[in-house]
Amino acid sequence: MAKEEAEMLTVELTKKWMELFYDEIDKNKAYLSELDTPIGDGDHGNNMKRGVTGVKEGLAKLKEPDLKATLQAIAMALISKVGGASGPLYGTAFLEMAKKCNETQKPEELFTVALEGIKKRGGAKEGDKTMVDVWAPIVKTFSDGSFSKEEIKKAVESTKDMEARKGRASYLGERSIGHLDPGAMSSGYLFETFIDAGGTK
Amino acid sequence: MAKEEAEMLTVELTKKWMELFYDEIDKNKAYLSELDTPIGDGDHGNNMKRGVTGVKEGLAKLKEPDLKATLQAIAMALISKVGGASGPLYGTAFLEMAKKCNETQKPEELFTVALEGIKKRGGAKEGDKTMVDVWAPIVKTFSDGSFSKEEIKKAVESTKDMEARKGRASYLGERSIGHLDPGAMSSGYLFETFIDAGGTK
Amino acid sequence: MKQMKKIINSPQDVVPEMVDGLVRSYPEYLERIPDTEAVVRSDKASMKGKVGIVSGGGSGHEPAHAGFVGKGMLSAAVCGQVFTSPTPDQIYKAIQAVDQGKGVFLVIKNYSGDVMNFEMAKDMADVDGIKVKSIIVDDDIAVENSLYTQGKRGVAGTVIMHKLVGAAADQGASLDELEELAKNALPHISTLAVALSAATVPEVGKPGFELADDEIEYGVGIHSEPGYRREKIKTSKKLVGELITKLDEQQHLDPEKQYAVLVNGMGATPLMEQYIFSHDVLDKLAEKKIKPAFMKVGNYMTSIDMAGISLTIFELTDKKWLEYLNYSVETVGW
Amino acid sequence: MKQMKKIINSPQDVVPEMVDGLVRSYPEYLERIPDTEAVVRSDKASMKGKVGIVSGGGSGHEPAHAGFVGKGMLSAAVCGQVFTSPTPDQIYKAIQAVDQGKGVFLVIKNYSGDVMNFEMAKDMADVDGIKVKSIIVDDDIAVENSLYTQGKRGVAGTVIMHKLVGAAADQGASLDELEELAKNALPHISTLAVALSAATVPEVGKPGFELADDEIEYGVGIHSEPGYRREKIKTSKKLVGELITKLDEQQHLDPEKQYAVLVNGMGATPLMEQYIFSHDVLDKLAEKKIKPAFMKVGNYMTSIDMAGISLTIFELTDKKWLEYLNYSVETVGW
Ligand SMILES: Nc1ncnc2c1ncn2[C@@H]1O[C@H](COP(=O)(O)OP(=O)(O)O)[C@@H](O)[C@H]1O
Ligand SMILES: Nc1ncnc2c1ncn2[C@@H]1O[C@H](COP(=O)(O)OP(=O)(O)O)[C@@H](O)[C@H]1O
Ligand SMILES: [Mg+2]
Ligand SMILES: [Mg+2]
Ligand SMILES: [Mg+2]
Ligand SMILES: [Mg+2]
Repeated sequence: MAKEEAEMLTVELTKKWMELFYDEIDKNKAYLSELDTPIGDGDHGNNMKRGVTGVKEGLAKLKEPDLKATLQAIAMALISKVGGASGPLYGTAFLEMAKKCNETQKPEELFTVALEGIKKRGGAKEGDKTMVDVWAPIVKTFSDGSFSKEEIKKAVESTKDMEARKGRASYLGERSIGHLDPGAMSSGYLFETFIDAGGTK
Repeated sequence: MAKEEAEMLTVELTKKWMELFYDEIDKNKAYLSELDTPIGDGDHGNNMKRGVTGVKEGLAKLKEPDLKATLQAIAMALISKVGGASGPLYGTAFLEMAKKCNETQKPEELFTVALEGIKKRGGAKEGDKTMVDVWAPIVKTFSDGSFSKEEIKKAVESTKDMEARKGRASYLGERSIGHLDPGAMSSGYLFETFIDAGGTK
Repeated sequence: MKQMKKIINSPQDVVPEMVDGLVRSYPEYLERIPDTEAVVRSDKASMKGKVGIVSGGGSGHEPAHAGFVGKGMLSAAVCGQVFTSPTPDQIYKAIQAVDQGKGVFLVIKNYSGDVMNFEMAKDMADVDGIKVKSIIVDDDIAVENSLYTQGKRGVAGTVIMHKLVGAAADQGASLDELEELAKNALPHISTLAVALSAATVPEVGKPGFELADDEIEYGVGIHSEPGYRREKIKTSKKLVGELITKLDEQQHLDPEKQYAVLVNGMGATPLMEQYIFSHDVLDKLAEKKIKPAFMKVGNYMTSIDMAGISLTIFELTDKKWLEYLNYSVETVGW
Repeated sequence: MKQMKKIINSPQDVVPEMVDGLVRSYPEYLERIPDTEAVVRSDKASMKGKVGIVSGGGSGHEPAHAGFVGKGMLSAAVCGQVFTSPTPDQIYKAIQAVDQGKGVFLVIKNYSGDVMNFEMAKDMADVDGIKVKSIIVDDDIAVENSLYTQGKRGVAGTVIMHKLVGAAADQGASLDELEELAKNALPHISTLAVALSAATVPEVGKPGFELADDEIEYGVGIHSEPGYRREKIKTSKKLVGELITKLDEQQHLDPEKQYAVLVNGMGATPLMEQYIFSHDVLDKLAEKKIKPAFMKVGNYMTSIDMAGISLTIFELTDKKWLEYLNYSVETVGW
């Protein structure tokens, strides 16, 4: 596990990141919906695809934006295109980052406020089998420098054995055990593409 | 083909006839509905079964009836229980017989007025692929004394190659060719059980 | 062949239980005529001094016909066995129950069974001295008209007829006026359907016909009577295109004229699909520079659990007719 | 697995085409809010000086929610993607479109997505100075309530809530009064469903779950969320027995109390079956010496083409509530 320091967030990095995120979601749309079928309503891939398409269009419209405008555009696209549970959560995450980014561009600090936003918006805690179970451990990896694809995969995998207590999967109770959480998976893609975009030195 | 003269219609003969008709319909309920499926709506067996059940109940309620009351009870039961196209037709047939039976008890004369009633009620002519294609030739057999099960079967069979011009089967046009008409079949049972009940010497 | 899967008790009890459920769920509108499967308005005052309107037919077309009983529409409806005309004695009782001395008008769908049973009921009422007139609705253009056959079938357009004569009767029209209204309107009402699956009559237990998973049939009747063509399933736009082309041949759609449109679900077709279909109908009519003066979308004349849809176009050659369509009613189904 | 067979064009266009079809079919009631999939009353005068009522959610529940927009009921409804909550910007536009300075009341079904998106819209309206209050409907007793989970789902009882707050708002109730009304009524509304088949989301193309030809499932949600038990199909009487037993455990049905009953078809269940089911509901309640003070049967909160039915029982502890239920409305769906 490579111990690497994270890059500061810039407009270029963010744009590259969103391009790669688009590709990853596009590639895995069916898989995300499949994950959402046994424990949800089978639309997470479609929802996210609408979202990243909106992000692409939103960013294309911006002329020489600063980081705040960039993050805000991402947030608004996600909020207005995704719908469902994941839309407000991803949207809030980027909105919180936009609010904070004039103060700091350190990924760990921005992801920390994003995670707080997600928790506040959705009320989920760690262990509830949601995207929080990827965001929370990953944010922690920044402090000990263990942020990496391995850690991301581990976090995503960890949702498999959990019993859902938030979102649609919670209606299944115990029967939700044994399935990966789709929102955890898409959050995994988000962090992986951050790495691929050069988010670590 | 035995040349036999028909018995006069009596209360006893009529009752016996209706008992046998009940049994025949009961036994062939599914078959009649099956015949009604390719060229109708698949309910002729059910319709007739409701009818003969009503006839049985209606006759059981009569105390020492005369022939007119007997035929009238049969007519009312058929009219009020069968529904569909066959109900008014069979009902009218027996109603016309009831009207005429104080004047004559000769089967050929009673069946003649019955046939006229059916034709008037339904507007069908011979060759339209309906029960008329059994009633019309059978009524004729009385004059030359050829009334028999063979003639009944022949009449029923004759509907197979006809193209329907009345009733639901008419919506099929040419596609109705090749199927027996269900109302012709049940009329065949009516005449056959008349023979079995002793309607011929 | 798929097994029948229905929320019922015994197939034989479908009609009495259904009528009972309907009437007891809506006592403010409906009452059962004793010893019958016929339903009459509970608001008797609304019938005072007016011509009674009676319709009915086989069951399986819910909300037709009993769901259209109420102030401003039908006075009574007679429910036959599933897909089987009601019997004359029941129709006769309904006629008696609604007659106010002004006569009774019957709305009959053009099937041999219905026509004969209603006619026998009319004969019975004649003996009583009740004046009875009637219209035989035959709006389904899937079937060729001909003097030598039963002719066209009565389908969703029947509900339009209920609405017209119901509104006129409520406004005090006489029996003769109702007959004239019905006769005038009838040739302007045309309907055509497309089926995605057939209905399953509970006592039969299997669908009236089989369509492949990717097949549809144009021109199917409301008792699974065969249509005029089978095809691979098409987009809603193309289905609409076919139906409107045929309806246009019949009606000669004209931007100078006014039209009412009824989009009718066959029982198992969700409103989602009906609204999409309506969107395409409106687009297609707009191409012809026609904007309906009246439109309604929903389940009105169903075929039990058939998946499919019918389109009725009614040319409003008399401006009273639009008023009648918009006239307020108190019914379960309109 | 059966292939999808639907009257649609492209699965992606289902929602915009459906909303367009609905609005253009009923211009007398409905208008589209520009650049949205949200629908608002066309009779603007009916909203004057009154608190606005906005609801909505994923599409696929037609006539909910847009079909309940009209005088006396909703002011606007926001239509999300199929089975997907609408987005906050659209909800926010609906709030803006109906606000008359008296505030806006939101009726939200209890799903994480709906709750979050409506809350974000509320935040946006706050910034504008529009007063917004809301109720989160959670009437589906199939799911155990718990502080530690999302809790119960919002299903057909939501339509009852629309009716109550819609009528009260039309009679001039303030935002606070509406909130109180909604809060008081909510715990008295309980719903339970039984499914015979699952819904097919057009973009997914296959049913949300599979039931054998002779299997039913109790407690299924309106997005094919799993229920609490699968069984061989039973008679309507027995299905009703199971649902009423569970509802009784929740509500403690009492002959001294008044009840409203909503029997709701899930989309592909014909009225024939719904009326039979209602007959059995009324029989079962009669055994408990209960006769509903209000009853309604039909498709109100559907699940696309799901075959199934839900039963809602609403205890009328306040006599105003019955008045609200009977209050006259001008909508497509009620
Ligand atoms: N309250 C919540 N807090 C955090 N994440 C949540 C919450 N509810 C749902 N999620 C996430 O959202 C994902 C589902 O998103 P999606 O399928 O797009 O929305 P919906 O459930 O409305 O269909 C879940 O897998 C889960 O990770
Ligand atoms: N106009 C008519 N004249 C004579 N017989 C007719 C006529 N219409 C229908 N029938 C007879 O009725 C039979 C169908 O009866 P049935 O299935 O009970 O009624 P329905 O067609 O209403 O379902 C046909 O097979 C035919 O013999
Ligand atoms: Mg989902
Ligand atoms: Mg038949
Ligand atoms: Mg029949
Ligand atoms: Mg969803």
